[in-house]
Amino acid sequence: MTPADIPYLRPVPDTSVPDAKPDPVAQRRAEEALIVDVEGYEGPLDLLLTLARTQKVDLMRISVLHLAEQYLAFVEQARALRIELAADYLVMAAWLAFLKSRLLLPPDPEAEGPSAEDMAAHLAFQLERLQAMRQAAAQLMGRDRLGISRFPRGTPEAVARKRRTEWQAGLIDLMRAYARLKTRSEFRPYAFDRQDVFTMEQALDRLRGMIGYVGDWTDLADFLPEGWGAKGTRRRSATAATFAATLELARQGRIEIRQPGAFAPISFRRKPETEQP
Amino acid sequence: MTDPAPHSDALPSLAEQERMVEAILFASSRPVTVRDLAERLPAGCDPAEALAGLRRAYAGRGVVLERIGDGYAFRTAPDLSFLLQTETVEQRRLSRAAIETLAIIAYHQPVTRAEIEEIRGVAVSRGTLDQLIEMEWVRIGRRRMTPGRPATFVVTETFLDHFGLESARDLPGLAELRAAGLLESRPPVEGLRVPLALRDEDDDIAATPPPEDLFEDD
Amino acid sequence: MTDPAPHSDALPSLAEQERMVEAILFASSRPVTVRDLAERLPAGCDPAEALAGLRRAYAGRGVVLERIGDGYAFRTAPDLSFLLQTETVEQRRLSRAAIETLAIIAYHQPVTRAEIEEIRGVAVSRGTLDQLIEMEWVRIGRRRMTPGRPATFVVTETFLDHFGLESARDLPGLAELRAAGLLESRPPVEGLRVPLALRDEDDDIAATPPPEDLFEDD
Repeated sequence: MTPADIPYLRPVPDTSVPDAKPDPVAQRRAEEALIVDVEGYEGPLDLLLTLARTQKVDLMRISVLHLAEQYLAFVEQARALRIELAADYLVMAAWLAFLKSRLLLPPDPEAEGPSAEDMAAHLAFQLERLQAMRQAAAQLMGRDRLGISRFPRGTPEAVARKRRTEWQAGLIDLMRAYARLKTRSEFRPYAFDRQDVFTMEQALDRLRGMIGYVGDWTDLADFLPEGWGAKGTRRRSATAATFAATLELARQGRIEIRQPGAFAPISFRRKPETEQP
Repeated sequence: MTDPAPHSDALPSLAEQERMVEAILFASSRPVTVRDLAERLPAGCDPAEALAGLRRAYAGRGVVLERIGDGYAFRTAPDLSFLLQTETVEQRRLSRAAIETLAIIAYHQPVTRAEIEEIRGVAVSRGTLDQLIEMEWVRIGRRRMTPGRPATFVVTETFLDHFGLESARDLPGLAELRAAGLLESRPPVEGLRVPLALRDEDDDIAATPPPEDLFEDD
Repeated sequence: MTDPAPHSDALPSLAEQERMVEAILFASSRPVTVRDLAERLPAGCDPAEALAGLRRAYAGRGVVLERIGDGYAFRTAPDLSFLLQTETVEQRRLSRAAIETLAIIAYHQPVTRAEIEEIRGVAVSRGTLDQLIEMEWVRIGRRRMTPGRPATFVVTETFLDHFGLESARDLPGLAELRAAGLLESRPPVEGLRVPLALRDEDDDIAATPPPEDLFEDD
């Protein structure tokens, strides 16, 4: 990728050769271009890479000292033009200023940590790696891409899904079933005997047939089925089932229920026709 | 993208024209007419001839060049359409009603619906019999020569196959059921290692030994 | 063609297996894995051998058999793209950040977000990664067994298919980049790290640098 491939990139003003006669129009243009340029860079490393390329050498042999000076000059110029640089550009400037001073001073054998040469080498490595990734990205995008140079079948044929149920039954199941039928008289699975239970379904069936005739308030107890009104469990079951059934009918809007006080008799009546929706 | 396309130069060879038609037909979402091909190929090409060549090249392959209306398209060879179906098999157990009804039909065939109901003691839903018929384990037999001429039900060859029986007469009788412990009032104790192979309820037919093995203690 | 499919009988001949694989691959617009093929072919078939035969049969044709990751697919020959302008799919415009991030993931995979940022020198916006994941070019790989257990990113088969790569090993220039040491993860020595720009349009990452960065001066 050459700088020309990057659309936003414009020539960075070369500060090393001062203009003999500054042309005010040209200078203003340069200022404007610089604003655009700063906007266009993806961070200081991107800007550094662009600056590095102006050295026109292999990135392996880049002069990091010169690069640091280029960057600092760039930042200086931006400041002079009162272009607000993002904080990370200034952090990078500080770091490069530090690196530059370390590179210029004779190495201090007492100093701990990485040498200035190590730091410079690492920066060069990073620039080279970023450059390599950009080239790789360009190569990748230039490949024979699907939908651009290579095409899949235009009419893919969908795979039809069929569901088949396989019934599991063995001879033993069959024999068990038959044995169960044949021995029903002698063998009955254990179950609760529910002789004294009046179900809500039964109560509902019963009440549905009767509510048409309940024009006025009538005591719930009067609706217990015959033979269930005596004392004991049968009465309790029938009362509970019938009460539950009236609640269901009230919910359906077919009857009204009332109870004057706690433990008072519950009574109900058919809901008057006019109030029905 | 590597070589520049040679379409501006000489007339492509017939083999090259075949390649071109092949690619166009492959990538198109609709059948392509000879006229469309002529428009898209370099000038001077003969799509009809290329199509004829392609058609020969694909004869007998897994994909064939077909004429569809005015156009041409590749289609899966009809005898391979089964490859484009995936079948998911779902294993399900028969309902108790179904297995009981099946057992009654197997033991009493030919049997009418009324008779099944009498033995089971409950009505047989239409769905249960329909299911057994759909599974091809049961079919409708002759009508009974009694008043109302009710239909009878019998088991099928598929049924015998599935249950590994030569005929319905091979079904174990009551005495054998009793010997197998199936007529006891209590169900057989789980996990008891009797050599009857009766302890596993989930045995499917593949694992079920032939009936005679079941009753080797007779 | 009119005969019923012989799939339930003897093992199909190799030529027949080739037809079958051809039909299955033609029918699918996505790569089909050898495993899928084996499942769909009659038992005992050898998709690998059939694929090799097919590959030879289609070499140099207008449609070629491509290997894509674990799968295979028919694709039009790249040199014929000029004929297929009408089929061209409008490509989603990718930002430079997205393209670079994609390349970094492809060449450095599995790679963490922090490593991508280290290479680009700028924070990766969430939107960029989301876009690549949504396009199914990138997916989240295993977590790295380092402090914070960061997620890694890897490229997908759809990526390989899109860029016409058999595997991630076939990325252009991979060997040279590796030889130049440019794919090594070279963690900066303490105090040597070039400052990373955390400024970003979406700016969601700026507030949460990885923990190890926070305490590197300890």
